[in-house]
Parts: sequence; structure tokens; C-alpha cells
Amino acid sequence: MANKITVTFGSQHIAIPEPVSFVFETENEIITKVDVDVGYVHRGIEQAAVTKFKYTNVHYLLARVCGFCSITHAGAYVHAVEKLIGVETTKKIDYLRTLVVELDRIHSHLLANGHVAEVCGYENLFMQTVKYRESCMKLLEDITGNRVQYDYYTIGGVSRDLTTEIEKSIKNTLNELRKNTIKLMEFFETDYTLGLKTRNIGKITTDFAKKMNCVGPIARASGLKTDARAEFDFLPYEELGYKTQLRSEGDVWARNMVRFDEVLNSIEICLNVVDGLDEGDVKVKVRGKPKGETFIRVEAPRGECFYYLKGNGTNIMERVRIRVPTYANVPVLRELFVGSKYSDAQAIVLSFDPCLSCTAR
Amino acid sequence: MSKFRKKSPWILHYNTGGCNGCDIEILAALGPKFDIERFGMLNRGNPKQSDILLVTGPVTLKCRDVLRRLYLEMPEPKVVVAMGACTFGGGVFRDFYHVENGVNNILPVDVWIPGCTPRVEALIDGMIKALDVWEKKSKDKEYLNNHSEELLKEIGAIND
Amino acid sequence: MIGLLMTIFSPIIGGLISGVERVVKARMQSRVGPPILQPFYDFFKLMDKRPIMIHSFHASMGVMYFISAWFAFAVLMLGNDLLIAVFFHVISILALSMGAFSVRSSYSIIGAMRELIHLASYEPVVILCVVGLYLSTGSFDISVILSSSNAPIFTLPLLFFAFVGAIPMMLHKSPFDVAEAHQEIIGGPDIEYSGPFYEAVYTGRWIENVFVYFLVFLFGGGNFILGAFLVVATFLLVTLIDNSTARLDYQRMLKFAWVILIPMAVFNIFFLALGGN
Amino acid sequence: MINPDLIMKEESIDSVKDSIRKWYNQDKHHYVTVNAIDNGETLTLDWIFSEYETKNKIYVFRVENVGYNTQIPTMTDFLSCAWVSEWDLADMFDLNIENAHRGMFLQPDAPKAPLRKESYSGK
Amino acid sequence: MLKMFSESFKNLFSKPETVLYPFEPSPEPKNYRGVIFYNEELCIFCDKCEDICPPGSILFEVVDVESNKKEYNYNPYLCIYCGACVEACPKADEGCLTQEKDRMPALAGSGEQVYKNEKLGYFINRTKSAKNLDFQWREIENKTKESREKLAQHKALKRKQKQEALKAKKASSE
Amino acid sequence: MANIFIFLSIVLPIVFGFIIWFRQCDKVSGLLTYSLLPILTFMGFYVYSVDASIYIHTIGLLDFFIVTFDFFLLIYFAWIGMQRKSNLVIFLAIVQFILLIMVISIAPEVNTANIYVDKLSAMIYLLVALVGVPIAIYSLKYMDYNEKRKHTFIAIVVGFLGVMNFIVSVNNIEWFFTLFELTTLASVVMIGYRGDKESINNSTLALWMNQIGGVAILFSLLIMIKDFGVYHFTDLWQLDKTTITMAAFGFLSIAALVKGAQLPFHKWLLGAMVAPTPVSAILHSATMVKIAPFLLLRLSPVIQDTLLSKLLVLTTGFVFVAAAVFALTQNNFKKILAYSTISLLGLMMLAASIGSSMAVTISIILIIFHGIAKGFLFVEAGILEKLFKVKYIEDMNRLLEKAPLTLLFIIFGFLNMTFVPFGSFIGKWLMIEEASNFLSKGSSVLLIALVAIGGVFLSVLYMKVIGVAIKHHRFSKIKVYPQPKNFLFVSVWYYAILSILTIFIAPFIANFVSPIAIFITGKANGLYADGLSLVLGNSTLEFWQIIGAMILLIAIHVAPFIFKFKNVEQVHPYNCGEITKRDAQSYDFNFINNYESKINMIAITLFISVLIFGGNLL
Ligand code: SF4
Ligand code: SF4
Ligand code: SF4
Ligand code: SF4
Ligand code: SF4
Ligand code: SF4
Ligand code: SF4
Ligand code: SF4
Repeated sequence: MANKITVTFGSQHIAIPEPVSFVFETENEIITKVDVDVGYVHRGIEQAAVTKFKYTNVHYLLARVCGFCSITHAGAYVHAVEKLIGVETTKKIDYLRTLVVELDRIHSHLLANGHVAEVCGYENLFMQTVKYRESCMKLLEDITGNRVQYDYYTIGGVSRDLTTEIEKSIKNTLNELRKNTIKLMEFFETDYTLGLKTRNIGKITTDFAKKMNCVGPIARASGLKTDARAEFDFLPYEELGYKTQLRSEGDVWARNMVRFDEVLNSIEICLNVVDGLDEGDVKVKVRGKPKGETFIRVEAPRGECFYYLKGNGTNIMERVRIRVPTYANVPVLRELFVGSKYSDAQAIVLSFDPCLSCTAR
Repeated sequence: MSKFRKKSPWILHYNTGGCNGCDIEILAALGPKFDIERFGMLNRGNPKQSDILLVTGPVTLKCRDVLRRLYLEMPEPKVVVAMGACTFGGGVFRDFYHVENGVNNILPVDVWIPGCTPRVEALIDGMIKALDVWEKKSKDKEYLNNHSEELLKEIGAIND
Repeated sequence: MIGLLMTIFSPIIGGLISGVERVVKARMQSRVGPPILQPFYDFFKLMDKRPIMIHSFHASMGVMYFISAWFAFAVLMLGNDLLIAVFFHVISILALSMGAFSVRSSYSIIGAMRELIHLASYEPVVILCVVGLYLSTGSFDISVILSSSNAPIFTLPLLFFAFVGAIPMMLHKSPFDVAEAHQEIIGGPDIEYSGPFYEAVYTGRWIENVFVYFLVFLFGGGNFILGAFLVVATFLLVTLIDNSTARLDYQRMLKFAWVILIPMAVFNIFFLALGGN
Repeated sequence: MINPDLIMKEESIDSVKDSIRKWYNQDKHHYVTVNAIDNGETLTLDWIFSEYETKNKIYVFRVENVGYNTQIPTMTDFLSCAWVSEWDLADMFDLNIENAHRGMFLQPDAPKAPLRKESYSGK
Repeated sequence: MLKMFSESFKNLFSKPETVLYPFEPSPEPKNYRGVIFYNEELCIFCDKCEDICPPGSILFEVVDVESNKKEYNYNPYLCIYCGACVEACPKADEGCLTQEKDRMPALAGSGEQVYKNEKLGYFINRTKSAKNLDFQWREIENKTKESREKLAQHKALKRKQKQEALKAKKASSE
Repeated sequence: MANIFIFLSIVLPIVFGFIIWFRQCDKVSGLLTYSLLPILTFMGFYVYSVDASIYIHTIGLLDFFIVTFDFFLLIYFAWIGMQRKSNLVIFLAIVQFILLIMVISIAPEVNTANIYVDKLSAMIYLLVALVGVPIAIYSLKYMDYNEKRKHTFIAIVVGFLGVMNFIVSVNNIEWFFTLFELTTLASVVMIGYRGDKESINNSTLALWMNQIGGVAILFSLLIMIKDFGVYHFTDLWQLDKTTITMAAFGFLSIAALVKGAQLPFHKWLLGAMVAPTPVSAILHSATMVKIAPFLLLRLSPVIQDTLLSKLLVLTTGFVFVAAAVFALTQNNFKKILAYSTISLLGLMMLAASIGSSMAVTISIILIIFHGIAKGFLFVEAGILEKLFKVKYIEDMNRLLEKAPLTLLFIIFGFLNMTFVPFGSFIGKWLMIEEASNFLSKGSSVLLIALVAIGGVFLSVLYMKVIGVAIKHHRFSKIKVYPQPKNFLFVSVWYYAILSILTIFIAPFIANFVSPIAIFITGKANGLYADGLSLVLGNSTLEFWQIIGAMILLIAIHVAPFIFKFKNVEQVHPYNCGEITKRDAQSYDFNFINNYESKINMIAITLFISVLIFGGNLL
């Protein structure tokens, strides 16, 4: 039959600013075969972390594994190193860390959802989402000094304290943002055309999610209850009002909605943080060198981020292994394409909110 | 005529393996708060119709040839803007084994935007600088002609 | 005379329309947006770019698209039969899609194919529209339509809405910017054009703007103020719709045109024709 | 603070696949990844799992002293998502993993097996 | 769809959100992590900043092995503005190394003058043209490495001399 | 003089055919076929220019001879049926046999001439000469490429042209039946020409489907003779239209629909593909299927404004759309052409069954232009098949590099089928204008919708096919390869006719076609030529528009040869910066096939309703 068209989607493509390449074979725009190449961003970070960097500055490198969850990568590393050295952090430090992690989640989720809208051809919704997201970016910049690369975690603390002025603006902004998020949610929920592009598209059933070991919002949108924030103690989430958000539809739309649910929950957490903040120092003294092995899971915006660290008592780590959420979600992504339309492929990809810079490291 | 030129720069964005931080900011720049369409900038995503190649990232080995191909597909006069520390000698990724240490090793860069992540304002400043460079280039009309066969062979220009 | 002037200046009018549209669109997205003259800046820039192409045939088709779009508009303005002008419009689509097909780039090919599907979706509606105008004013002749005392919009409300529904398909606007689909196929048929050749395609699109909005204007009949109002209202409506919908796929577009727009148009004509007797 | 209930099971390279297959329960266990640690001459391989809705549980199936050329079994027949991590390791350590494709991450002109100690410690 | 319809309509008549930068200021916040300023007078040349800097954008070149005189080279284009150096600097509180909230301006790569400021260290202030600034930095890196080796050799030599002198002393005293 | 020319037009090709068959020699075949071209053209033109209907009374012996021949034909059909073990064919042959006996037994002696030639017939003579003969010329070379029994084939083709001329000249419907059966025979022989299993099967299919047409004619004859006592076309026109019953015409229309391969009887025409390409050309273009609109044109004065005509409009309009849609799913080039023939036949018959003076004009315009363009296209399809081994759409990928000249001709043929200012477009345009005048008759609105929709689908179809072929490598040199002279002659011949006719389309239509319609309907249609512009009431297709469109379209399709941008650098197509290997083919819209059964159901329903409601059988 004369109906095969091979469509390359990436590595340079407007819908996915990151270099990743899918090669679709389509028939009448229905995808029949997929090839995925996720290795474009491989830079050699795992090697560099154990050769070029001392344990004291590896987290600056790891933050640049991915800009979306720069804070999570740095955080995972810092938590692990603190454990290997045996540092106990104070409640205030934990709270501040939680604050930035959750703010990061908010901006990342909003951007992800906006981006899905954009690739569905809904430019205005993207614009509105980005518009509201800017307030969160402003907060992050005020708190950490940069909009994307926060470098907020330091070993044994955080880099700077909140001023009362910022505290106040956090409260105001977040309350405003909550209202706006609910408004955005309504757009996503009620929009008919967007529904056509997102509902029942790229559907993952709970069983399939389990089979493919999905993580993050992708798993939670399919009704698979997994969240490192609940399954691993790295920050005091329980006392801050964390709740796991679940949806059962498993399609693009559900993934968006789970993200919105989580944004609302994160706003709650952040407000609780500000309310429950103690006085005190933002750093504790660190003595010693990392020694031994540790496994750590933290929840990045895109899902569970896993670190394995091995130290040998010197300045340089022995092994740093990073397993990131997109890395865990790529297999299921590949399965989803076959049989769907090419015009839905962009929405499917971006509903995973893929971040290949960490997949390839 | 080239008076008008300065007002319509179309952008081709390629991430050569950075951390996405810069790319997030490019997206933010498209958004309502910064709205770079004010300057007539559009994110075309298509080398054939772009004037400014906005590169982020330290250029990983795998992206290297893609970057070259995209550059060659762009019609002159064209400007290369490198955004972020990565593009300047690799940033944090300097001297990693799978990294080309910055864009300048692959293409001639016209404007560097420092920062990691640069602010969106920095991006806008850089773009405005790029416009000057662009104007100058289009006056000079120094086109790079006839890409050598060797280069084309090396990057594997598509055979159809 | 006016027809001649309109024809000559149609690219400029079209450019202005697309400039205003970009500003309005930006405002709807709470942005400032580009200057109104932005399309002309783009124009001059493209003119000054160094030309590159895939092959001569492809490049020449871009130019042919522009010429035939312009010619179609000339036929609309200078000829006296609306129906013929509508058929002339197809030639420009032919040039565009042939050019897009002639390169071995999957985006371009998909775009061309979708362009054809666009044609299959809106063309029947446009023809029915012309027939409706005939029914309402008794002539296919533009000058007669423009001097008719009763405005066709009042007798053809459904048809008018069907036409408005087809405008996004003709002008590649959301929800039916299927052939352009920036995030999927990056402009579809336009993708391989660059420099002056892209400029031809770009300007061709402006002329289509004028073409379409002129058809809208005809619904005002002899009442030019009403016509102008209709144009502005339609323009706003189309831009609003553009800004509040996601892109649908080509099957949905076909279905929409066939299940809703065409029956709507047919129904209106039926109703009017039977009632008229 | 962080104190995972680490459950480490020592296995041999021949038995590891069977024991994981026997133990693995899709509804309960979450496959995290497979990890390799270079000890100079040999490798340690970890297959790492966690458990849904349980706090701080991490299961590790560890195989010590794996040679660089040992054939390593693939888990993709019952863990269909494991291919990424296996291809990754195959690239990074130049390992002999069943059915793994090479070259997803590394370009042909990049150093081979960048994560082996010998490749970066200059030996 | 309808919701967005009315929202778009509302937006059309309300003020856009856009900050008209550069025609309108959009200042960095107080906390912003901008460019690193250095004050040679306060520096004790402990090299802590050089040690911790992740991309290696601070380099101390030893210009005189005798007196162990070092020159501070800083590359703001390579810098990732993490602030680690300031945190590591024992003299930061006095203002030896500070992170300002200003941004480094963009650099047009050909022919243009590089933005200069005394506090940016020797590298930036000595560069003549912006062309291939990254290659110029590579030279500094190599030079620094060489100078370090020289210093090490010199130190080793000194130590040897000292030891020899000591030995000679011992021998002579014996 | 005219009488002799009519006689010669019918007999000469048949005689030539026999000579060719006997001699089996290249020179003779060549000479005879080439000489037919000027001879037939001249005679056709002469007959056309006679400004009156020509009635020719024949001797009774001929009548007897034809009837006898008829019985032998039916026996032969039965024999074929027995040989091919097709009970259907045998059954239909027997039914026809019995019906024919009944018809003859009750047929009254009528004193009307059996041969009646008017401008319409003459027009078809011309078409046969200008389009049919070149196909014979083309087969001279075509059959050299691994085909058997070349001269026999040419003989059949040439002889068939005579039969074709004959069928459009008869007045007696009984004779018409015989000739109808004869064309059926011709199609069976030609379709089954290659003699392999598929050919045989398809020819059997063609046989029984066409026999149904035959049965319908016989039924109609029976009813006609019983009701009105006449069985000549010219006599039918004299009947009082207010009182007559429609049953006979209903059956005749069915015969026309079957012969015109309308859905659901379209399979036989598709089956014709298995034969050598000239067969398809001859079936599709000037001849054979054109009998269908011809028959309806003969009936149109009677059925105008009846329910039958409206139902026919609906049926054929539906086929116009449905066949165009089906064509989108096909991947065999000849099948695509076949579907487009079916579709356009629908349009012609639609126009014919409306029956107003304008509609008849439209129908004739379509017959002429479709004939030439389709002949052209099939000739090119044959060239593709033989010279370039291209049969399927996927083989056509990057055809421009292999066969630029042939592709150019194909594109021109396609453009002719749907674009301004070519004949088929003018047909469509006039149709809509005409129908707009009758909007108060609800069916006109549907008609316009159907015409608009079908036309768009055909455009999409042609552009899609062109699109596949037009692709080429950016460095491919487009060079014309030499072709056999015969092929080139035929291609250029068609190209020239089409171009000339198109440029002078206004006078052509106003002064050549429109008189035919006026002749048939006796009414003026308001079309006239103002210089080279075509005027219809208020609307004008101005000459500058015609020539402008002509220049544009010619520029578009010969662009690969004429436009060479020398100083422009070439780059490769955008592929996301990657260099993956790619397939770049086309869509086949196979989801349409899901609706196939539904569409067929509608077609059958319409078919039956034509018979039952249109023919007033209830
Ligand atoms: S997904 Fe990442 S790379 Fe893609 S646009 Fe969003 S931020 Fe940029
Ligand atoms: S995939 Fe997730 S964890 Fe990894 S870098 Fe991207 S955002 Fe961060
Ligand atoms: S915003 Fe829209 S028009 Fe602009 S580049 Fe993106 S998709 Fe294209
Ligand atoms: S410069 Fe910094 S923020 Fe930008 S891509 Fe590179 S590492 Fe990320
Ligand atoms: S301040 Fe401390 S670290 Fe620095 S040189 Fe003096 S003793 Fe060493
Ligand atoms: S801010 Fe970071 S990158 Fe910059 S000089 Fe200091 S340590 Fe180095
Ligand atoms: S850390 Fe501070 S005192 Fe030490 S060398 Fe650096 S700038 Fe000087
Ligand atoms: S086949 Fe050739 S040689 Fe024989 S008779 Fe015919 S023309 Fe003469």
C-alpha cells in the first residue's frame, strides 16, 4: 500500500525543545511503528560526579542535570550525603527546603500543563497558564536568587533565609495563585475542544502502569498510588498537609488534572511551611567525609527520582547513580504511540512532561 | 530596506544538551509577561525561515551534527545566539567526555548571554544585541558559500 | 475602478488585516503583541534574505501560489461572476500543494495532504454560500449583489454562520489549523520555503485573508455599513474562536464541515427557496 | 532522618533472574532500576525495587564480583520496562547484557565504557 | 471553550500583563545571584573559591613563583552564579568576594569591547576583543596549570634546597 | 452525400477491421488506422454541418438480418455462459431470448426510419474519430510490448469504432438493443482478451451486468410497444407528455445506468483493467460508456421534469460523489481513473436527465472533454505500464525523475478533469448556475451540493495522485527520455486538442455544442460567445480569465522544465536535523472503506427507487 509516511519527531522540533528523537511510521496519520532515541543529552554527569567534582560541590552539577527539578536533584544528593556524613538538619531547614521544592513543583506542573495546551494548538491557554505561573517564578527568584537554578540546598542547610517581606508575599501570591489555578483547572476541565484532544488519548490503565512501573503524575493519573513523598521520609511532608492525588482515567487529560491537583496541594503545603516556620539558623555545621552506601528516593515534579551514593571517606564520591522519573516513564511512552494519531503524539509526549536531560544525564 | 530587518527576527531554538533551564526561560519569554513577539520575534521552529539560531546547552557529541545541519539549512544573514553558561565552553559541563565544550567549537557564535540560568531580561538584552549584529551582517552580505563537500559528508547531509 | 484598486492593493490590505489580527490575538492572550505593521517588516526582511531552495520546481510553486491567489482575487474583483472566482481559488491550492508534495519531507507532504482535506471541507460550503447569495440577490454578479437593496445576511443567517464556521478552515485558524499545525508539522506546506520564496507564500496568505473577508462583506449586500460591521464582527469572532479552541484533527474537521456546516447551508437555502415561492 | 528499611539479598549471577522472577509481584513491588558499581576489576550489580504504599522500603538484589565479560541476564521478559536501564548500563560499562542495544547514549567517537574505573582513573 | 471565549474577550479590553522591558525597568530582586565581585586587597589567596567553583570559572594564576603572587581570573560567562565561592570564602563577610545582584551584559562575539569592571578580576579586564573569548579562557586555564606546576616545582626545589641546606648545616655542625 | 458518409462512418471501420484481421501485417494496420483519422473526422464534421435531422430508411432485409444476428448473439452468450459455467449468464441469455421473441411477436409494423442521425450523433462520430482512432493508433505500438495477437486486437478496436458509430445512429430501439448487446460482446471479448483467469472472470462479470441492461431494454420495449405502440426514439418524442406512463423509460434508464457503470454496477468497468490498456481507454473515453449518457440524452425530451428525471438526478449525483470518494482509497492508477470515470459519468447522466437545454449542453460538454481527457490519461497509463513498469501509486513515487514527459501529460489530463478553465470545469460551473435558477425545486439544492462536493473530491483525488508523482530529489536532473513515435504522436495529439479547445472554449461551446442541445430540446439556452468570452445571462467567463488560468496552469505543470533558478543554493529538506531514512508516500484514506457497504446500500436503494417510483411501477 502506498500509504507509509515516516515522520521524524525531533531531535529539533518545535513541540519538544529538548533534543529527543522519535521516528514514527504512519499510515493515514496513524502511527504504526515507533523508534525512540533518548540519548541526545548524554553529557557524562555520572562520571564527572566521581572524578571532576568534590563531594562539596557535586550538587551544583547535579542541579544542572535538569532545570525543571534542579532542586530535587540537588536535594536528593544533599540528603544522601548528609546521611552518609551523619548530619542532622533542623526543622527550619527542612521546612525551607520543602518550600522551595514545592514551589518548584508548582511552576513545573503549570508549565507542563501549559505546554500540553500549546501542543494541542491551544496557544491562549498556554499563555494564560504561563501568565499565572510567572507569580510563582517571581517568588522563587525572590527566595533563592534565580528563577530556575536555585542552588538553594547546601550540605547542611540552605543558602539563604526568608525575610519577613518575602514571607508575606509568599502568602499573598500563593493565595492568588490558588484562585488562578482553580480557574485554569476549569478551563482544562470544561473545554470541549481540548477535551477532544486530551480525553481518552494515550490511555494507561492501572494494570499497565503497574506493569511498566510508571512513576509520578503519570502513574497517579492511572490510579497507581505511588509517590516518594509518601513512601520515603526525606522531608516532613506528613505534618505539612501532604495528600496523594489520584485520578483513574489514565489519559492525557487525567495527567493534566493530577498535576493541577498537586499544584493545589503544594500551595497548601507551602502555606503551612510559612505558617510553621521557626526562628533559627539555616545552616548546621558539617564535619566529616561521606562514607558508605545509601539509597534515596525523592519526588521530583515528574515523579520519583532515585539516587544511589557510595562514598569512601575521601573528598570524591565513589559512585553516584541517578535514576530519574522520565527514565522510568520512557518505556510506557513508547508503547502508547502505536495506534494513536500523529496529531495526538505531541500531546502524549508532553503529557509525560518528559525531561530527557536527566534521562541521558 | 534593512531598516525593517531589525524588526522581524524569527528564532530557531535548539537545545544541545543543556539542563532545560534556559529552555524554560525561552518559553517564559514567549509568555505574556515578557512577550518577545513585541519585537516581532517568533519561534518558528524551522531553520528555513529563521534568522536567529538560539542555542542552549554545551553541545553534546550527539547533538553536534544536528546543530551543524540546522545551521547550514538556515539562509543568510543569520545570527547565532548562545544562551547560558553551558554554551560558553561548556559551563558546568566543561571538559566532560561527551561534550564539545560550547557552541563556539562548532559554529561561530555572535552573541553570548551569560548566566545559569540567565534571566529573561538577559535573554531580551542578548536578542537586541543580536539584532545589531544581524544588521551589520546583512549590510556586509558576507555569505558563506559552497559548504565544502567534506563538511557535508561529515555531517551526513540527507540524500534526498 | 475600485475593483482594480482593490486588486492592486490587496496584498497591502491583507498584510494590514494580518497585522491587526496579530495584535488582537496578542491582546486576547494578555500580551502586548507586535506592531501593527509587523507583517510588512517580515515582508521586507524576507525579501532581503538570501534565497535558498530545495529545488527549482518547489520554489517556483511558491511563487505560483502567490500569483494564482492574486489572480483569483483579481477575478473576484474584476470579473463579474462570484462562482468562477471561487473556482479560481482552487488553482492557488493546487500550486501550493503541488509544491509541498514535490519535496521529500514528511512534514511538507502531510501538510499538503491536509491542505487538500481543508479544501474538501470548506469548498462545498463556499459554493453553497455563493449559491445562497445568488438566491438572495438574484445574481452571481458582484456589482449586482453589492447594489441589492436587501442584505443577504437577513435571509441567509444560517448560511452565514456556516461560512463563518468555514473561515477557520480557509485561513488556517484554530480549531482548524490542521494543515499548518505549527506544533505538529511546523507550518505544513510552507515549511520548506525560505527567503523570497517563503515571502511569496506568506503574501499569498494575506491575499486569502482579503478574499475571505470580501466574501463576508458581500453578505451586507448594498448596505456597506452593515457589510463593514459584518467584516469586523466576523474578524473578531474568528479571532476569538482561534483563541479559545484547541486544534482538532483532520477527521474531525471533515466531520464538522460535513455534518454541521453543509447541512446548515443546505437547510438555509432550502428554506429560503421553498419559502420564496 | 532517612533510614530506609534496606533489604539486601545476595545472589549469584545465574540465580538472580529466577529469584527476582519468583519474588516479584507486580501489584506490590516497584522496579526502580538496575545499578552497577565498579570495584576496579569486577562489578557489583544491584537490582533495586521498592514497595508501593509502604514507608522507606528498598529491596536490593545484589550480585558481587561480576566480571566485565560475564553474560548478564535481561529482566525484560517480566519487567518490560527494564530495557532503558539495561541499555544504559550496557553503554556505560560496556557490559554484555542480553538483547541490549548499544549506542543510545554514546556516540561512536566517545570513550568506551566511561564509568569503568579504568577509563577515568587513567590506568 | 466558552469560558476561554469570554476570558479572551475580557483580556482584549484589559491591560496586558507584559513588562515592557527594556523600555521599562525590570530590576533584579535584592536577593538575585548576579555577578561575583572580587577585592584583591582583602584576599588572602587561600584558593578556596577556586577549589569549589564547579565550572572552574575562578582561576588563580601564579605570576611570580618567588613571592607566590597570584592573579585572580574570573570568567563571568562561564560562571554558573551558584554562589558557592562566596560561601566558601573566609573573607566574604569583609567583602573580599561578593555576589552582586547585577547581571553581566550580553556579549557580542565579534569586534565588540567586553564590559569591564575592575572588580571582575584580571581576565576580563585584560581581554582586548570579545572574539573567541572562550578560547582565550582556555589559554588562561593552560597558563594557570603551567604556573601551578611551576610553583609546585619551585616549592619542591625550595624544599629540597632547604633540606639540603639543613643537611649541610647538620653536616657542618657535625 | 450525408447518407453516404453516415454509411461509411459505420461500415468503413468495420471493413478496415476485417482487413487488418486478415492481413495481420504491420504496414497495413498502420496505414489503415492512420488513414481512418482524417477520413472519419472529415465525415463526422460533414454530417455535423448538415443542419437537419437525417432519416434513413433501410431495407427490410437489414431488419431481418439484424434480428437474426441478435438471436445468434444471445445463443453465443448462452454458450459463453455454459463454457464458463456461469448460470447467471445462461439464465440472462435465456430470459433475453424469450423476451426478444415476445417483442418481435408483438412489434407492430412502423413506418419510421430506422436510422436517425442528428447533431448529437454526428458529435459522437467526431469524438470517435478524434479520440477513438488515436487509441487504435496507440495500440499499434502498445501491442508490441509482450502482448499476443496484436493485429486481432487492433482489428477489434477499429471494428468496434464502427459499431459505436452505428449505435448512435439507430432510431429503432430494437436495433439499439442489438447493438447494445454487440457492445457488450465487444467489451467481453476485449476484457477477456488476455485470456488468463482474471480476465475471463472479469469479462464474465461485465457480461452478466451488461445483460441486465439488455433485459431492461427488452422489458422497456415490451412495455413501450404495449403502451404506445411505437419503438423508435423519434416516435417517442412525439408522444403527449402529459399522459404517458414512465415505466418503459424507467427500464431504459436502468439500462443506461448499468452501461454507465453507476454504483452498484460499477464493478464491471473496474474489471476492465485487466485487459490491455487501450481497452480501458476505449471503454472509458470516447466510447462504450458514453452510450449511457447518450441514451439518456435521447430520452431527455420525454422524461424532462418527471419524477423519474429527479430520481435519476439524485442517483447519478450520489454516484458522482461516492465514486469520487472511493477513488481516494485506491492505489492502482488505472482503478483511480476508472472510479473517476464512473464519477464523471454520473455527472454527465445527471445533466442529461435534467434535460433542459442548458443541461443537455452541459452533458455534451462533459462527454466531449471527459472523452478526450480520459483517453489521454489512459494512453499515458499504458505508457507508464509498458515503458516505466508503473502500475500502482507507490510505483509512481518520484515519477518525475523517471518519466517527466509522461507525468506532464498526466497532470495536464488531470487538470482538464476539474480545473478552471477546462471543459469539465465549465460543465460544473454551468451546472451550478443552471441549477441555481431552479432552486425552488428542492432537488436543485441537493444537486448543487452534490456537484460541489463531488467536484471537490475529484480535485482532491487528482492533486493527491499528482502529489505522489511529483516528488523528486533535489539534485535529480529532469531529462526527457525518448519515447516511441506513436506514443508521442498520440499524446501530443490529445494535448493539442485539449489546449486548442480550451483556448477557444467560448466559441466552441457557443457555436458547436450549444446548437446540438438546441437541436435536441428545441429551446435556446442563453449561452453565447462574446469574442472569446463565454457569456451566460449576467455571468461571463471572460477571455482574460480563461487565458490567465490557462497560463497559470500550464506554468504550474511544466514548471519542472521551465523554471530553473540558477543562482539559488540548494539545501536539503528539513528533517528535524536528523538523517533517518524515510518513506514519504501518501494517504490512502482506508477508513472510507468502512462505509463501503453503507454507500452501496444507498446506491441500491436509489437504483430500485428509480425503477419503482421513477417508472411508476407501483
Ligand atoms: S518540556 Fe522542557 S525542553 Fe520542552 S519546552 Fe518545556 S521546558 Fe523546554
Ligand atoms: S526528568 Fe524530572 S527529575 Fe529528571 S531532570 Fe527532568 S524534571 Fe528533573
Ligand atoms: S506560538 Fe504558535 S505560532 Fe508561535 S511558534 Fe509556537 S506554535 Fe507557532
Ligand atoms: S546555562 Fe545553566 S541553566 Fe542554561 S542550560 Fe546550561 S546549565 Fe542549564
Ligand atoms: S583563612 Fe584559614 S583557610 Fe584561609 S589561608 Fe588562612 S588558615 Fe588557610
Ligand atoms: S558563583 Fe559559582 S560558578 Fe561562579 S565563580 Fe562562584 S562558584 Fe564559580
Ligand atoms: S576564597 Fe576569598 S579569600 Fe580565598 S582566594 Fe577566594 S576570594 Fe580570596
Ligand atoms: S509484417 Fe512487416 S514485412 Fe510482413 S507484411 Fe507486414 S509490413 Fe510487410
